[in-house]
Amino acid sequence: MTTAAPAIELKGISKAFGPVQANRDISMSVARGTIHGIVGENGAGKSTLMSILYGFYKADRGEIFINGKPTPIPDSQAAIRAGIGMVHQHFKLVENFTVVENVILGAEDGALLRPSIAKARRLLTELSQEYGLKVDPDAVVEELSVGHQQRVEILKQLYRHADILILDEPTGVLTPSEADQLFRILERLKTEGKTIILITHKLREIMEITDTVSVMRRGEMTNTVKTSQTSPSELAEMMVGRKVLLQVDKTPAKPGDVVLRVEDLHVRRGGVDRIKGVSFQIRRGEILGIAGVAGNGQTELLEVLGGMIAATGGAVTLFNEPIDITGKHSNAQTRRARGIGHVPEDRQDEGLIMAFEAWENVAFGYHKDPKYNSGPLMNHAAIKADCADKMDRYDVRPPNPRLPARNFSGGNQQKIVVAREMDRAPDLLLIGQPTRGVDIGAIEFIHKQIIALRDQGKAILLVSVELDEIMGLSDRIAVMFDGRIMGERLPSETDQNELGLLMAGVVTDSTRGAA
Amino acid sequence: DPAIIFDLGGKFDRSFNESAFNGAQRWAEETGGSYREIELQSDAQREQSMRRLAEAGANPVVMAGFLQESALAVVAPDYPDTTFVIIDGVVDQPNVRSVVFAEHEGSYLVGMLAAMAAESDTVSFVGGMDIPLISRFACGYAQGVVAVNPDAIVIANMTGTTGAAWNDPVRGGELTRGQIGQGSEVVFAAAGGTGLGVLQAAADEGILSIGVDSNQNYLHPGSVLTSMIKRVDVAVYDAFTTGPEVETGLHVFGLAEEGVGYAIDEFNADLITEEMQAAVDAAREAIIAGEIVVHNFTDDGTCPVQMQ
Amino acid sequence: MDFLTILQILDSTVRLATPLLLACLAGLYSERAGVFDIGLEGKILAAAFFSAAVAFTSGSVWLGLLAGIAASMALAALHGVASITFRGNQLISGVAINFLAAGLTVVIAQTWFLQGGRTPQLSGAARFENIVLPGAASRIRDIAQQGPLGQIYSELISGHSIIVYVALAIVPLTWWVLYRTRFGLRLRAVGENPAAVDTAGVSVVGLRFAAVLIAGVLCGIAGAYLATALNAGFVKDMSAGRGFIALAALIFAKWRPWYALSACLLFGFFDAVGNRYQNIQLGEIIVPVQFMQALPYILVVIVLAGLVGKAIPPRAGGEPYVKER
Amino acid sequence: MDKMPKWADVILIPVISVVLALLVSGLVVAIIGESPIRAMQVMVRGAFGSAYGWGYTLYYATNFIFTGLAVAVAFHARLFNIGGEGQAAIGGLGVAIILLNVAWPHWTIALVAAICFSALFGAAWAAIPAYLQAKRGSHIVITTIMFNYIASALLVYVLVNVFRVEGSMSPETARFAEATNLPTASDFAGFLGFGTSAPLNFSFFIALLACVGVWLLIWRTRLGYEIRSFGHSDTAAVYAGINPVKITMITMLISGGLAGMMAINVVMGEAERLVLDFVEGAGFVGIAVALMGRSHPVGVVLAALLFGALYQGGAELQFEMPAISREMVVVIQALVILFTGALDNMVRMPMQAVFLGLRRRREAAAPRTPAE
Ligand SMILES: Nc1ncnc2c1ncn2[C@@H]1O[C@H](COP(=O)(O)OP(=O)(O)OP(=O)(O)O)[C@@H](O)[C@H]1O
Ligand SMILES: Nc1ncnc2c1ncn2[C@@H]1O[C@H](COP(=O)(O)OP(=O)(O)OP(=O)(O)O)[C@@H](O)[C@H]1O
Ligand SMILES: [Mg+2]
Ligand SMILES: [Mg+2]
Repeated sequence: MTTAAPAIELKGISKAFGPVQANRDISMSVARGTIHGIVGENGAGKSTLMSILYGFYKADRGEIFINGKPTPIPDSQAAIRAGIGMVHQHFKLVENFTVVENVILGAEDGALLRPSIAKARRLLTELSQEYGLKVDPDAVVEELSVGHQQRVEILKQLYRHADILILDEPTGVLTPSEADQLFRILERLKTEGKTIILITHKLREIMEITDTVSVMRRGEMTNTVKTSQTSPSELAEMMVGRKVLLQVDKTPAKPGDVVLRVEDLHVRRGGVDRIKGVSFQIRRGEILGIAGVAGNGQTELLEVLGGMIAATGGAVTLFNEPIDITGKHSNAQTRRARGIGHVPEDRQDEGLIMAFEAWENVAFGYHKDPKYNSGPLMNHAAIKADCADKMDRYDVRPPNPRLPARNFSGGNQQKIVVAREMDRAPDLLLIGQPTRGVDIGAIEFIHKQIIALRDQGKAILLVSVELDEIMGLSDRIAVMFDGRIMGERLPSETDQNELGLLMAGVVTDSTRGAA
Repeated sequence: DPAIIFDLGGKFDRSFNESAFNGAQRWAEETGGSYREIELQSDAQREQSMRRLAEAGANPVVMAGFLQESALAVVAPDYPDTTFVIIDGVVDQPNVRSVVFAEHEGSYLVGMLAAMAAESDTVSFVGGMDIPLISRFACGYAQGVVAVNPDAIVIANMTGTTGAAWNDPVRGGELTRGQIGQGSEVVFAAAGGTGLGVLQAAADEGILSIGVDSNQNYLHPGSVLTSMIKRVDVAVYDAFTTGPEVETGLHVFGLAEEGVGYAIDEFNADLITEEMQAAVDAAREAIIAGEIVVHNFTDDGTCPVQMQ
Repeated sequence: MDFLTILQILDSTVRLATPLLLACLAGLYSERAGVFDIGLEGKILAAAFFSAAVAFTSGSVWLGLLAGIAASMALAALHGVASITFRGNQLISGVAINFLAAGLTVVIAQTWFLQGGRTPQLSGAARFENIVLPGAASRIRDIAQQGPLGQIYSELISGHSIIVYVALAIVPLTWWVLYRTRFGLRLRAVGENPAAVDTAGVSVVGLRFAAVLIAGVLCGIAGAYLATALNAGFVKDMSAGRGFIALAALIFAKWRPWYALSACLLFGFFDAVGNRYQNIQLGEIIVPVQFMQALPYILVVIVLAGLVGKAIPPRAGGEPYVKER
Repeated sequence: MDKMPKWADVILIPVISVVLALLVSGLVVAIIGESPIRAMQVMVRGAFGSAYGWGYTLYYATNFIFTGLAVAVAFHARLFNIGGEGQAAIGGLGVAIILLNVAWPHWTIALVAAICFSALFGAAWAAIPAYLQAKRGSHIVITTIMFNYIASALLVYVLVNVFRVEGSMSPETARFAEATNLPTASDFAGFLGFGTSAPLNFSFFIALLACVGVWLLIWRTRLGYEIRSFGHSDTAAVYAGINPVKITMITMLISGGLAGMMAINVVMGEAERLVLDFVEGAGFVGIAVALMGRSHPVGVVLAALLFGALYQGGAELQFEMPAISREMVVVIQALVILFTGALDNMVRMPMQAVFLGLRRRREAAAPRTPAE
């Protein structure tokens, strides 16, 4: 019996970035007309593998077969010729171009634009009717929502007649309903005979849509199974190599006095109103979780409370003492002096100076603290000693204060930030995306630290796009959408569906009640 | 060996520095000797250049250009055994020979030629750096013009206020075009390398021009009326020939000493009629005899003739 | 000020704006592709020297022009290698190129011509002649006799070198290339988001090199114009900051071709006025010539300060493209 | 993990780059038909072969230390100050103003005043570009270049219209009073053979002091910490409560001040009057010096010495080998900037490969770590 050749077959792919072996001897095959999932921890090498398939990186070793034929893919052009299309984790769109311009870029017919544009416009109309991918061809991309931008990416691939579609973490930025729409489109493409590779961290999605799934670990492909024959817990175990308990262990909160009170907060940035009248309060010994799709004002909320940007209106008090949110007389340093700790959403761009050594980073933001200084000069010995101590207690590996921050892995970088901000036991801790890009072991550790701080009677404002994390850690949940709080819920009295609707800005009968 | 320092503009400026260079070359060719030279690139190099030549044992050291004055005033006392010669400038030191020219006298003569060659009443002047020395040229020129044609209008423009003004032909050309727009029919350029632009513009626009320092008649035959020659070459040649014993102190070269004059050769012979030449030669004799006194601008900073 | 004087100044404006315009368009191609180019100045200078040197030696200004373009393109290629291939800092590479040109031109000129770092004067076929359009007068004295329209035609429109007309023609050409061709689309895209171009299967390196080399060609023409049309030979540092003024004009023009034309004409105008007048008397106040000469630079600062509206540069400008993780 | 040890990054790569730059310079000399060996000899002998040579070499080095530090300090905040030229020129104006208008009893007091004024004027000239960068995001590279041109026009104006001595035709100020003249090398180091002609003067020590000051500032003070933080990441700086506007301003003021102090050496120490163009490109050399010295004061001193020698050697070169123009120095300077600043990856990439190879070999030799 002859079986059709697999759409994609990889044999012995290896790839190193300097000292990091990102892919090691990987073999994999995907049958035509199926959806194949790839899961694995951060840094396991998933994106690298797909980038090799798409000709973005060149493999050190290994072969690629497309439809049974050996197909070297030295560059993206070759991948496109082989019928491969890729939707990247970070969209590759020219933001101030129109949709049409983005779609034809690189796939124009002929040296003049006019005919290409006319043709593309026609095809776009057809495609959008066929697949339900509605987008205005003349809209400027930066004015579209992320969901629509992703559609443009998919349209781009369809325009190029891609038979094989690779999607790298496509749902990370989508609302649950947008994700649902995406999956319907993918199902549709599958019935057309297209082959799809889907990378995601959300095991639920794997179970929902894929036919087969591969697990990657530390650059190797450890397992490939039929989705119908596995379960989320089994996948998680394959990913990490041990049984994982994804539940957070915590006792019920015992809220005390009000620590932080925010009233009618407004923030404007880049000419756009980012926060449009937000009010809430947090008590001692309480974690308030802010859920929401990225870009709905959570970032600004953390930054304005942390003193990084100024508010345009409203009032904030800490222990009933007003905070100068106009930014005229205060900045992040004065906030810290008031007892506000801040673990930023982006540790690499904000929380750390990647070129600084660990000890210098331990003083970052606290560098004017008298204990780090003697007279006009900084006391390097004292800072190093403090750093060594923190590294020890927060299990930072390797515990070497002289190592530059960029040489620590993501999880350990995060631990340095957490140690710096939490070790002073701030009255209020602002913490954004505490476990983004962090592996499961470090997640457990950081979650434990957060609970411990709460149990010391401190107030915590947690912002995360991961609903699981919000549900697991928070004592109360507020959902932000378009600069407003859509509603507050107790974790015990809500579910992901309801939160998902709120995150999408939908206020239904069931959600309206409590809002 | 003797040595020479050329000023900004360089030894091939077809004008002042080139004249000095020609003097040095003539000496070298006639005697078979060799000399050292430095072309300045900026105002700040003067002192080091002088010191370097003196340290290397060059003697005499000739400096072309008044801009060297203040540096030489400092350097000369440090090298009492070296003789320095400065052209166009005066430095009061025992080991310095200062050579200056009576440019107003030569300019007077070419001014007369300009007035006679012009059909209308307007002639003009483009100076290099705006300094009293150049005003001396302008004022002498204007006096000569007015001596021929009392109704004449003399337009005068200066190119700039720094050494760079000696080397800005584009600006020279623009100023000339402007003057032509105002009716000028003869333009006298006393502007070093800048003058090349003036002469070019005059040739392009079909008016007459007057060169300066060296004989520039050959640059645009038929367009350059004459050149106000200043025998910088002779000053350099004399210094080189006499050597370190050359007499120090102030030396003035005027018409009488043949230090200044005007040039007639095959390139401009057609432009200058016999009557013109006769008139100018008469004036020359009169000046040497003291019958005509050409006012020297630098004596009192004023000029008897009003220029525009 | 009479009408003819105004025309003369405008005429001079056109002549002085031409090298700025060419350099500005050069910068436009380069920066639209995401490569900052503060080495315009150096490329102009190198082109000026080599065009003058070759025009003098060969007696043909056209050979000179080719040599100038070649020299400028060589420096452009160096900029490309440093900032595209080796992902070096584009600003530093530009600074180095400016110095390299400033030094090399004088060193080579000194070796070839022994005239203190200059080329000999050019004349005849070694220079670009001014083109007199049909029916136009060429001399100011003849022009002065004409009526106003004749004066405009003869003085302002006629009587420039071929490069002036070419430069003016490149403005609409650039607009067309940028907005109407595939190359233009890709060029603009690579300056905004090179990753998008890369994943679309188009070579970022290739596009950027193309842009940088086009800039080289245009700077080459600018330099040749300076040395063989505006002047008659090369002198040290003759570019005199035009490359920087062109950059400022580019910002002023918000990286658009037609705006670039107006910006360059404006700067050319200041240059022309500064050339024509010493101290300018405005009522009681005497504006010193140094102020007039510094005016273009002061204007640049004012432009940069955003007093004439915020200019948003191409987003990927100045950053070497590294495939991200 | 780092691909290369730190010493390789801060010492090996610059040294290789400079060697490459010198090789290419030699090539240029060879191409124009002169002997690079002889040129090298002339330059080395001219720069170091006599007390006279040393006097000039160290004098130029003094200038380059000031301007190099100026660029280096700005680099730490990732600001590219190309305005050293103008800042130094205006610094000279400050020196001239204070020395001409006050009857100073002794050079020591005059020196303190001159330092203050040169730094103040230089800083003031950096202030506007700094403000525009901080507040309006106007590219400091272009604004500082513009300010160089404006400074030179301003200097011409004041020298021609304000300071020119009555009756003199040169655009320069009167000489400063005898009492303000700084001790020269022949005064404090005559025993080493320095003659009265050597322009090396007391400012050299001020330059060395400035190095120590900059080192303390950048690596030991809170301000330096903030400057470096801001230089590495402006978003992180905001997170740490560091005010970008303030840091940009302060850094540029310090940078401009250091550039301005160059005038002490030239205007007060050497010319003893203010002349046109006295900066002579030192502001630009500062860029090469800072790049080569990796923005560290020790590196700056070494690089300044190299460039001082190049300048003095270059002057000799023009003298001894007239076919080679003095501008050869500019060519070498350009190549140093090119190789150390823009093409450093060309050197770094192969070096990284070498070090990676070495490490692989070492790891292969070491016993495998036990399985997890
Ligand atoms: N361009 C690069 N340069 C250096 N190292 C890289 C590069 N890209 C990836 N790596 C390294 O290769 C390894 C694999 O990275 P990759 O991005 O493929 O992981 P991933 O599985 O996609 O992770 P994530 O879930 O975070 O997307 C990581 O250790 C990463 O640090
Ligand atoms: N830009 C970089 N330069 C050098 N090394 C890097 C770089 N990025 C990552 N690494 C190295 O790659 C390795 C993996 O990095 P990554 O951040 O992907 O780790 P991770 O797998 O997420 O680790 P952890 O699970 O501990 O968080 C680390 O050892 C780190 O030292
Ligand atoms: Mg990935
Ligand atoms: Mg005309």
